[in-house]
Amino acid sequence: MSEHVSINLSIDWTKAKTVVAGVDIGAVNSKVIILVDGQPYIYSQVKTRIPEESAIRAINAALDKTDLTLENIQCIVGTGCGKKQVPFAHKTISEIACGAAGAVHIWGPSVRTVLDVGGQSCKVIHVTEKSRVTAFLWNDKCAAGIGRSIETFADLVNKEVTEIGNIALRSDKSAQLSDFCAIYAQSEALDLIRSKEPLEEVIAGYHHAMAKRISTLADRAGVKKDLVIIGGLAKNQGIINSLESILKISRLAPKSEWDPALTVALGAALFADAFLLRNSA
Amino acid sequence: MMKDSNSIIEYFQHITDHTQEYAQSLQSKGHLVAGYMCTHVPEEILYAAGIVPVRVLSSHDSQAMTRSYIHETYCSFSHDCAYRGLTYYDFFDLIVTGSSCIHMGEAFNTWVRFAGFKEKSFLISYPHIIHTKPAAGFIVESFKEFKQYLEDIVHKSITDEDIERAIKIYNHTRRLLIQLWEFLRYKESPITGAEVAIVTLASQLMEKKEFNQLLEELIQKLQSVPRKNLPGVRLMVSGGACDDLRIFDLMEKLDNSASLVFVDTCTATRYFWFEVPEDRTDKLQTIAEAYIARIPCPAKDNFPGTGEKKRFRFIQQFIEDFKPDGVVLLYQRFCSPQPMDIVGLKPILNNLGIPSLELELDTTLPITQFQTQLETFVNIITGVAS
Amino acid sequence: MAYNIKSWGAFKDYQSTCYRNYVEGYGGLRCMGSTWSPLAPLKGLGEDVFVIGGEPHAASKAGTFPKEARDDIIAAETAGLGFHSCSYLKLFVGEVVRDKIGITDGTITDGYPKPDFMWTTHLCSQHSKWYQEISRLMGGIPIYAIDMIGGGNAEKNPKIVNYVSNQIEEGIHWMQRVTGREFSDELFIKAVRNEIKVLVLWGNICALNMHNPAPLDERRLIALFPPAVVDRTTDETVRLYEGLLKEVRHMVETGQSVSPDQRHRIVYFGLAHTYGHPEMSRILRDAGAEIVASVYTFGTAGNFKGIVDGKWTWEPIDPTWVDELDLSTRRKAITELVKIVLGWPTWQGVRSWWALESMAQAMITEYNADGLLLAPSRSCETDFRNGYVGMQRMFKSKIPTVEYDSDQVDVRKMDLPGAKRKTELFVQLMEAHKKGGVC
Amino acid sequence: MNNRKLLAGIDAGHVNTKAVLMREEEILGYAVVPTGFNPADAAEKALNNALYNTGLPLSQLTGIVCTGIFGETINIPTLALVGSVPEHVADARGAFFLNKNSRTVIDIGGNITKAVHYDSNGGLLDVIQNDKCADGMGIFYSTMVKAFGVSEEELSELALKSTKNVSVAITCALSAESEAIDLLCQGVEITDVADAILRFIVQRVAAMCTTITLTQEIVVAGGLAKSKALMNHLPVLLKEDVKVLNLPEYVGAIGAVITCGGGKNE
Repeated sequence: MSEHVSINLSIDWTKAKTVVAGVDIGAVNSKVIILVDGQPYIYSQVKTRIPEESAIRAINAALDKTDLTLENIQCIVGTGCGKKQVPFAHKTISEIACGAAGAVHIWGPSVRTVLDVGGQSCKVIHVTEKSRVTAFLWNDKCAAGIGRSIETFADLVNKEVTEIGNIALRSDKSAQLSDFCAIYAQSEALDLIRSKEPLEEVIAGYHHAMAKRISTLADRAGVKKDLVIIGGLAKNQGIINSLESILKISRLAPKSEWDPALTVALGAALFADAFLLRNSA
Repeated sequence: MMKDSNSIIEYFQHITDHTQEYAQSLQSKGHLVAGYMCTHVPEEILYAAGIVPVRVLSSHDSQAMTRSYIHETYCSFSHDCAYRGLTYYDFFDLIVTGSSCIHMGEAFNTWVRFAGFKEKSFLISYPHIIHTKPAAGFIVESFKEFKQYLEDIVHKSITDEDIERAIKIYNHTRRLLIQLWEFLRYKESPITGAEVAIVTLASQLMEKKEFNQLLEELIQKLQSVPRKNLPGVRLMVSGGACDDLRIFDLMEKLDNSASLVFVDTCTATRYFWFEVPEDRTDKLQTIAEAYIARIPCPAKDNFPGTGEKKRFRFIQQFIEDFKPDGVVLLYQRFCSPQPMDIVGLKPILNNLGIPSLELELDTTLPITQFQTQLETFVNIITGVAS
Repeated sequence: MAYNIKSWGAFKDYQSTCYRNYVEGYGGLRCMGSTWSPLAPLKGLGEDVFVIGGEPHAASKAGTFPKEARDDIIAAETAGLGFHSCSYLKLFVGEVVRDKIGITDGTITDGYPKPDFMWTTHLCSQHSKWYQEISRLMGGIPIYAIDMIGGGNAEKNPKIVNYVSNQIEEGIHWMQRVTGREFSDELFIKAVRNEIKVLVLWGNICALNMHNPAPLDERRLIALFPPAVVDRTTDETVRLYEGLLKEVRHMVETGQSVSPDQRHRIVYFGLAHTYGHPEMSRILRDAGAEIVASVYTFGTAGNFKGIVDGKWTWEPIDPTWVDELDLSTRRKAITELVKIVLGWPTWQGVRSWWALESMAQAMITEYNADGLLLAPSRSCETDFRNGYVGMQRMFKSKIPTVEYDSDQVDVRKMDLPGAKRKTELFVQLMEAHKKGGVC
Repeated sequence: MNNRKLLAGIDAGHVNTKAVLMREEEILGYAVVPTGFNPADAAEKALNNALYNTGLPLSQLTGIVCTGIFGETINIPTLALVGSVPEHVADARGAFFLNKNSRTVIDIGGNITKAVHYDSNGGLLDVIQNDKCADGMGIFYSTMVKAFGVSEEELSELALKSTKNVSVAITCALSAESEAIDLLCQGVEITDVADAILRFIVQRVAAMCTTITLTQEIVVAGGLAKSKALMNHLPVLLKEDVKVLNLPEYVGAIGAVITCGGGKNE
């Protein structure tokens, strides 16, 4: 699941007016989306190691499935924390702007708040119907790495990262853990194992604590309807359920055709498309 | 005489990068050199005694080692300043502070207890709440004790003439620095904000006569340099100690364009934006009053009344004068007074229609994260979609 | 057999009554502020000045309503007060933000009653901002803050005593101005004597713990000192503490204790987290280890002889000394009051590392300690931080010394697993030490 | 020979569970498995792996001695529990057994770091354990290994090739990781970032050690002791010589058995 490629074979890029790509180098995963005449043609996701190398790996993973070459892509926009390390990008745009653009494209102009919960950072973004960013709040230092921490925690209890969010849902009760810092919570969770708390309760507690940490940030920035959640953790139902209950607001449901982790990459590709159209006009 | 303004700025930059080397060179020229922390130390008295004050600033060097001297949750600036004492700065002849916030007090204590400065340290009893009548008298008494202490060190008395001379030199520094910052009030300037920040930082590390001479020269040269447009969005910085020049540099090198036009921190304008009257007779009283009247450190800003902060009046004035489009609120991670002031400052900025961005400073800077945030902030100000 | 303190109920009632008075107001004046300030000047305005002090109120709220307390803290964080600031502060501000107040009698009232004025002090950088922020949130409440500068023997420094006295003198004028009330020296002087008396009495009660077995433990000390921090200016408080001193003296004479199993005697530095975390006290109690002396409970509302001939002593001050004090004028009363408040061990230790070390040394010797437990509160920047590091270095090789993080009010910051592990370790080390060195 | 006891020492840590097999102070075999959620299962697995590695049948085992953070939760019904040893005691005994000249052991574990000072018989004298913010140094190391897509040895090798001194934030593993990623995103060489990560860990350990009497010889235990780069930095920061123990991650397990007589007959 962590490394994959997906392609829409019904599209023929050779006849297209625009072929563009968005490359999102996140702290944990690197994602590429190629749009053909504004339609999603192919996307790929690989683990981020060294940003530059990961960018190349991600684009190659996508290109390998088609007869496209790098030269055929007319505009490439890099984004994500490693955006400056994408050697083949024509332009870089911040992950905040890309997240907003991607979210409005997927969920429509009613989106006002985009909560981007990634591997390393967590952002609350306010947008207009035209996907213009009006305000944002970046996590404070103590709230860094929530996405990665959940991955690490999954590792420690020998579970898959996709599995762990669902385990959290299985428990009605959740252990009370520090929602101040992911490492404190991790230490406390590990210690609960010693007192033989049920696995589900500890995992649920960990998810709840992390959701609480994110929600304090969201509350501080203010959450306006409609809310969407993007980034790697958007697929962790344990986090999402806790977040929705703490924030007392439901997010717009994910669209079946779009992986919310790809929203930022999509936004970058949309910028590339717009850029191309503007320049050719 | 240096060739051009750039080489003078480079020289200042060199000193900020090689503080230790510079301070040691002063010593080898025969000066007594005193390290001092925070802006509450009356440098004029030190200078009058013939001692060169050099401000203790961050090392920007990773230093988890200080965790065994200062608690985890104290700000990185205090850790960094303590680290200096524990490592390279054992050559100082003296270390001085004027009771400032608890975090910086710990940095000072670390020098005293663990870095071998027990016998060559002085803590000036400086009020925590400065805007009361009794505080003024109290400071004067503390300054007297300090003067006495210094006289014992240098084995001579410090005369009013000595102090007056020092006041004049320091006022000259202050006027020159204000003159330099004033360039940034206008759309066109011969110097950028990041460059002015370098000079300002150097002023806290250098022997003042030498500094004044160089800065005069710089200002003279700048007057004949063609003025350039300060591009893009005008940014003002307000916050706590920030001696990491990279952040100012970063602001002026964003992908979308921005210019730094003002820095309200204790390592910039709070350090010099005032004057000590030169013609009064009671010198210590005059210095004390001037130190009280200037922009207060948030840790000491406790104006009797209705919880009003005196610093905010200055900030509003600076905003009026320098017309920033946005304010970047910088503070040290774990600092307490600074972020708590921001809670009260934000509504004021909102009323003025000036957007703000908060950034947390640490020993090291996450440059890409800051850059992304700053660029987005600039876009929000200009209303650009990307 | 564990002894049950008879006066306990009266202590609890007094505390609740003080808070209820603030909530109801009863036509008097409401004052919000720091318990670290001298309180007697307030009573010069009349005995109907009802005080709510930041830390004791926040602590008791956290104890009475743990869940509410958590919500208060988060409300303050959402309002912009950083994650790193003091938990007491966040709890207190959170209540104001949520506009409700919960007090020790178990009631929560909607609508936080606005104080008529604030009378506070500069304890630390956060403490000073704390009241400024509340003043702002409540629309500009008049605030007067006293700079209790000092530390280490400050009460013997005429310059500092004079400075603080001058501020109080100014403050009295200020209070008259903002409340429109006349200041009565007679009421003030009476309150000063009460305030000093209570502080000295509490010092005497604590000092009885030098006996073996120590009559009181940390849990009881925490429960018994609130009247002295909430409002120590009344005749009622003097009566309470006189009664308690008598009772505890009797305990000593008859060899009784609230927890008689005292195989290991512990000296403790920190903000009494064991009160909020019974699991920690259980580990200690199971091993027969009791905290018999702590700077926080002793020194926040108690006075001792302090530095005598350059060395600290925890010997108590004879209570009759208070009766003989010359308080015949306002200035004399202010000066004595300032001296006693500056003489609080907590003040001295917070502002001076050498006084703190001297205090720790004396406490370990005089209370015959088997171990030194250091538990700095994570969110408190004042909490003897300057001492913890040095104390580990000083005492680790002499007696078992263990340090861990705690947080009395905000459980999210408390290092529960680490604290448990280190408490177990502490007990092991004390056992080993008793056996003559090693385990 | 058969009347000598075969004992298993099990050290159930936050992250890994270690098992050793010993007979009369002779180490016959060992194995390590992740603790996961069920320390008892992990203990059994580690024990079986150790037996398998040595080729000894379970039936010869006299019993187990447990230590470590989860030591008390371990209960293997088919086996006699010979003893349960506090982890600090086990660390001291184990380190002393492996090096008779040692007086201090620094144990860098998955979640907890500690330094233990002991006497000339391996008897516990004093302990210091990490501050809360320094929890999880071992976990952090593994996370970074995984993030870089390398092996533990390779991360150490990368760090050894570092030519430029860069630093990450030092408060905790979270900030350190966040800034390590940020450095990579600035285009800093991975070798320099790897070195910064290791220096961060060593600094945290060394800082902790300044409050305890570090008596020579000082030995290092825990899996991280195998990192050459880490062991290069540690003596520099401590200003003391340090030695890596043989089988550094098994010190606790070995110490547990030694405390219970090391499998000798009474």
